[in-house]
Amino acid sequence: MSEAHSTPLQHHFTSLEQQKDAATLGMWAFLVQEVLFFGGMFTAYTVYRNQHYSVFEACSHHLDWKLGAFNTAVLIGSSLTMALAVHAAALGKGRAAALWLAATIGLGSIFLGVKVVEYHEKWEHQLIPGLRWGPAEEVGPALHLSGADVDRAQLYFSLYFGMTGLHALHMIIGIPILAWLAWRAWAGHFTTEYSTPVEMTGLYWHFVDIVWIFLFPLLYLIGHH
Amino acid sequence: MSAASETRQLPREHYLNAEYGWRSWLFTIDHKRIAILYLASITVAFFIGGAYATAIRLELVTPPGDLVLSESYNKLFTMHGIYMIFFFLIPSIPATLGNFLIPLMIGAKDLAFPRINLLSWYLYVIGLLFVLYSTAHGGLDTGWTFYTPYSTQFSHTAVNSAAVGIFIAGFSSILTGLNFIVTIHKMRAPGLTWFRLPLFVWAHYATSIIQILGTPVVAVTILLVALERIFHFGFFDPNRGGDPILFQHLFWFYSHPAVYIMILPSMGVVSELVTCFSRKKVFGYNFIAASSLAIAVIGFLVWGHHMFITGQSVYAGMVFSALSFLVAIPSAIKVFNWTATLYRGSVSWQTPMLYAFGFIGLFTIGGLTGLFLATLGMDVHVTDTYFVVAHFHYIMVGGAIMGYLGGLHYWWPKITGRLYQEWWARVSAVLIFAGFNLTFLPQFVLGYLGMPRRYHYYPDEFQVLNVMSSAGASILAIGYVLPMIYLAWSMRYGAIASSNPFDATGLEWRTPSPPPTHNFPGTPVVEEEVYDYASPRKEALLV
Amino acid sequence: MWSGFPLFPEEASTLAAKVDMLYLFLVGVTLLFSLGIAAVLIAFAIKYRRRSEADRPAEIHGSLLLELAWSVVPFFIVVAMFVWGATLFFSMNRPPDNAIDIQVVGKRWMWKLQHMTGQREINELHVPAGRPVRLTLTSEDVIHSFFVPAFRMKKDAVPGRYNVAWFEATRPGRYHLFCAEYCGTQHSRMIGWIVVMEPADFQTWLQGGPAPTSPVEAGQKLFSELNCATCHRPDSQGRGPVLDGVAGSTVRLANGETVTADEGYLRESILVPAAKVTDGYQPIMPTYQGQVSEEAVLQLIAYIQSLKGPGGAAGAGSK
Amino acid sequence: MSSGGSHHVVSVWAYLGVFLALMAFTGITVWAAGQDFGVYNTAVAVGIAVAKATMVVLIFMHVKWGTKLTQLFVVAGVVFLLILIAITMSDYISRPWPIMQ
Ligand code: HEA
Ligand code: HEA
Ligand code: HEC
Ligand code: CUA
Ligand SMILES: [Cu+2]
Repeated sequence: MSEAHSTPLQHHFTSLEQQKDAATLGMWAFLVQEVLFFGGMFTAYTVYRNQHYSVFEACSHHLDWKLGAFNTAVLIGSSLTMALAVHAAALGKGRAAALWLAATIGLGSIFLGVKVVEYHEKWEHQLIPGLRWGPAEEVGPALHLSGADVDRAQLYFSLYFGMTGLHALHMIIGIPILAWLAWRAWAGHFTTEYSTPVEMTGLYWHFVDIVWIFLFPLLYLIGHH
Repeated sequence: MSAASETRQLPREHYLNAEYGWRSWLFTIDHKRIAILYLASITVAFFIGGAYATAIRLELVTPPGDLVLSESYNKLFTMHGIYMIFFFLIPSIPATLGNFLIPLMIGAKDLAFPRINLLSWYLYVIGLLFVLYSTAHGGLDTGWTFYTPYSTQFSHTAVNSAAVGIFIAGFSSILTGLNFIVTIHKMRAPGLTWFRLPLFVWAHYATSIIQILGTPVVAVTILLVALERIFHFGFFDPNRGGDPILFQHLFWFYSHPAVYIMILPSMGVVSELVTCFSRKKVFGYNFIAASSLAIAVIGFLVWGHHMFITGQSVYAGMVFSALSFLVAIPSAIKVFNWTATLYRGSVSWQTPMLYAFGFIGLFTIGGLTGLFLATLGMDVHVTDTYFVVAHFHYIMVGGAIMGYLGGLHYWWPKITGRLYQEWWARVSAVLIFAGFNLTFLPQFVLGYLGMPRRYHYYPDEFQVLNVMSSAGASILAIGYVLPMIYLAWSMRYGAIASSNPFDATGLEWRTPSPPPTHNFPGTPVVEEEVYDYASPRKEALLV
Repeated sequence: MWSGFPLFPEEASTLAAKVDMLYLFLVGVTLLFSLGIAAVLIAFAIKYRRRSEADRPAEIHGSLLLELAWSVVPFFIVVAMFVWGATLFFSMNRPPDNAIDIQVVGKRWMWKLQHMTGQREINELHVPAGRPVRLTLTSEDVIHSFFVPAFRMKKDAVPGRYNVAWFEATRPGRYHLFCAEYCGTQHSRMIGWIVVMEPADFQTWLQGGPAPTSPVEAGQKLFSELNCATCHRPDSQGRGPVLDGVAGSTVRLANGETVTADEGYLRESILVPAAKVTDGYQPIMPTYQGQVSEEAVLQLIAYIQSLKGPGGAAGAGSK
Repeated sequence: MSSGGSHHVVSVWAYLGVFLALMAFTGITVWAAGQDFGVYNTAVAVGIAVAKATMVVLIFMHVKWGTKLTQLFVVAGVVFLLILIAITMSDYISRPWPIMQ
């Protein structure tokens, strides 16, 4: 909700303080909206996981939890670098902030790279519902499922792609914003009085991290591993 | 109104003449101009929706489907519902009157995020364009409710583009709500405490809560439908173990609260009207304010009352029914307080007040028939019949639109700086009221007799009532076209309005009509209590 | 077309009159409040109309007592509505035990109905007066809704699951059957008739026509055609559990949970056996999804339900 | 007084601490997936995720030092999400229940 402006104080606010409060509140309202946005999918997930637990378990075993755990670590790392970027920006250390932002971008990209590898694997194994779903004779044994459960596996993978896809989309939107902020930070736009954009983007990035914190156990670690 | 208005002059500079040219409109970040942009676009949507309604009522004059094919009829009511709900009624009051007035009422120069305000209008327009594109490709036939698996697997109409359009328009609504919440929290003028806020602002605050908490869920649900259609993902496919009823849960989690998005702002308008035209402080201010919040919150717990006969668990049905009754109480509180406000007042019968009367009466009927539907054993018979159609038109057309028109008339002098012609305005208000009742009262009877909704053909015995309804609809149509004409006429030829033509309280009446771009000369300081009608009016803040 | 000016549809089921009573109560409350509010509104508007531009009415802030009164009174009224409505709703959802069973399959755009005695009907259903009728509804494609206004009865037919509804017709006659849930192009043509007959006439009707196969018989035939019996043998020597007496019993599953073997469970056991594996057995039963139609599933279920266990309904599965 | 805790500069060590705790918890989730807690498997997994999310919200996102209003927003978001999930699930859970009387 950060409004780009060359002079930080916009005409309709009476003080930078008020402007920053408004931005923070706006960002939080936006995040609340995001919670419910992902919430729709989490609800579908909860319902179906309960109805078709064994199918979900079998499908979950097909995912590579090591990649998932690695990505979780990467994303947590990026959250740390993001927090440090906000910290640096708030102290007016533009260069440091820029570097931390760059690190965040780097970690975010690694995460997305791993996701590409995983998606590719699904493509190879024909595990993309609708788009590229293999014949039951192949998919069934691969997932250790038989009969109509193979069809139900599509439910799991629809949710898998829906949820991780939406999550990845949020990161893809976040990274260019981070890049732009890094540039601004480097150029010295942020001061001890005014570093709201970095702080707001930080909130967004941490939120994306939180979504993944839930997705990892819910998708990769169902049942006994 | 008086002789004074002939000699009166518009302020030399105001938001309308501050800049000229299309750029000054399309790139404006002035909330008042954005409100005008919205006003124009929702009017278009309303008349498109109305054209569909006209076609529906024409078709239903005779029992056999002799005017259009069944395929087309199904598209008629779907497009009617989509334009009316998503592109007219949901943005109607918040995006026009709310946008225009909230900063004025709280003594701010603008909304907290002016650019996001403009963005929200663009999202609305892009959403609308997608739906128009879908219309150009024949439209869609899923009903505005998009029930699966029909919408995902069986409909071969232009569903995808409309789904994308609604998805985008949803974010327009979310951003409006977000903007209002932050504005109301952070931009109030000094001295303007929460309990000095006009009830219009309270109502919008409650509305915004719903917009932020509810809309994202319908957005993602529509997205799932689109993914299922486009990529053949299977979220609700019974052949893959999916549950079509889950779709309904997700859809109504938003769409029930959404009905309060449509009615709460209208209630806010009526609160303003009733107090101003009784020239008396509104009765039970705290209760009206709190009931808005109560409606917004409890409204989230009742969605399952749309699903009593789907095979939803009877126990869940019971809980949803009980909670639906609970949400009626705050609505009742409002109605009673409005009525009590008139007691010992000085009641003026000017046009906006006529609309407020209409609202109170018709909303009461609409709301009470909502209780029929919330009553488990009753709903089984009347669900999916014209009884439901009558219920929601009573609330949305009889209630919400009456409030919208009342508000539009009330603040019209503020928005344009000119007065409309009172005689024509009253005639239209009466026409609308009469036409409305003739259109929709017979539908309650039809519904109880068992005529299902979304029916192209119907048995002969239902014809009389259908003809009555269609006759009423034509009166209603005239009633809606008239304000278009005289309001447009007044923009050029109407008498010039003073800054406070209705002798009302509130900050918006203390700035010139039309207001200057930055609303107030400085930041106003509020010392008086809200709706202080007993004291002499404060004079205008001079620019 | 003009046949009087009815305000009520015919009352032709045991529940119709009860629904109408509730309706009248609700109409009464509605009239009371809407006319009452309108009257007060108009009276105030006239009595206190503005007589001069200089009118300055005195301020009245509100009254806690009034606020309480008009919250509490409506509250008690809605409690009454709720209790009455919920009671009626429960009886609508609890079919009597002696009900005749009818299987209903909705398919765009017709109703396929089958009696337990085998007669099949399309868009027309013959039932006797004075006997409760229990409907088991499902759909082959989209959601439909089985609506008989004269019975005040309506229930959705949802693909992939069974819903249950019932009615008891009281008066012989022909009554509208509508599809009330929008289901596509011909939704308004998915209509038919319920023909209520005197019990004796109904018996004659049942006897008429070629001797049909009942769902149980059809199910039995399918059971042998599909070779179910290779595994499900009555002597507990097969690879699958004995099915005698399974229906309605409580089944222990391999994952430790227990389920009631209702229609939904039996259907799932046939279409997706691996979903709920019976305790003590391997998940070797093949799936029959796509191989049997919705009607065939209903017939298989009817057959399984007809298999009485030793002494009524023994705890099945876990041998 | 202002929201977002801009005036409260959190020490870098707090961030590092949270980071390490998050990593540890990630390890614990993976470990827990290998254990069998019976019916509590899901509860354990979700519980750990909630703990992690709480740390992120409180420290990384400064809600601990934020205004009451910010905290209210966070709680509202979570509560309404729970309403959505819980009431929907209540339908599914109670569907097989026998009908009273
Ligand atoms: C603005 C829109 C709006 C509003 C405000 C409402 C308000 C209410 N609605 Fe309505 N409703 C719709 C729009 C709206 N509805 C739409 C569009 C549909 C159909 C959707 C579709 O399927 O296409 C629908 C459908 C609908 C159904 C589902 C019907 C079905 O499909 O089977 C139900 C069931 O409970 C219901 C109930 C209610 C209730 C209890 C209220 C309550 O909030 C009403 C409260 C108000 C009052 C009660 C009146 C004021 C009170 C008094 C004057 C005092 C006296 C009071 C008492 C004695 C209690 N509505
Ligand atoms: C804000 C919401 C809103 C509004 C304002 C209206 C307004 C009207 N609606 Fe609306 N209606 C819905 C929301 C709304 N409706 C919804 C959600 C549905 C359910 C859809 C579904 O089932 O999916 C529905 C369904 C619906 C049906 C049921 C269709 C069916 O189930 O088969 C009917 C039937 O009479 C109807 C009639 C009307 C009429 C006569 C008006 C009148 O008030 C309209 C009056 C306005 C005008 C008439 C405009 C005047 C303009 C002109 C006259 C210019 C016309 C130009 C040309 C003809 C070229 N509507
Ligand atoms: C290859 C052997 C095999 C065939 C053929 C077979 N079944 Fe089964 N069936 C089983 C086994 C093993 C089980 C128990 C494990 C399970 O629940 O999946 C079972 C379970 C069932 C159950 C659940 C019973 C309970 O106690 O819970 C039903 C009902 C059933 N089968 C019906 C059928 C029908 C109807 C057919 C034919 C259309 C059929 N079966 C064909 C092996 C078979
Ligand atoms: Cu079948 Cu409507
Ligand atoms: Cu509702």
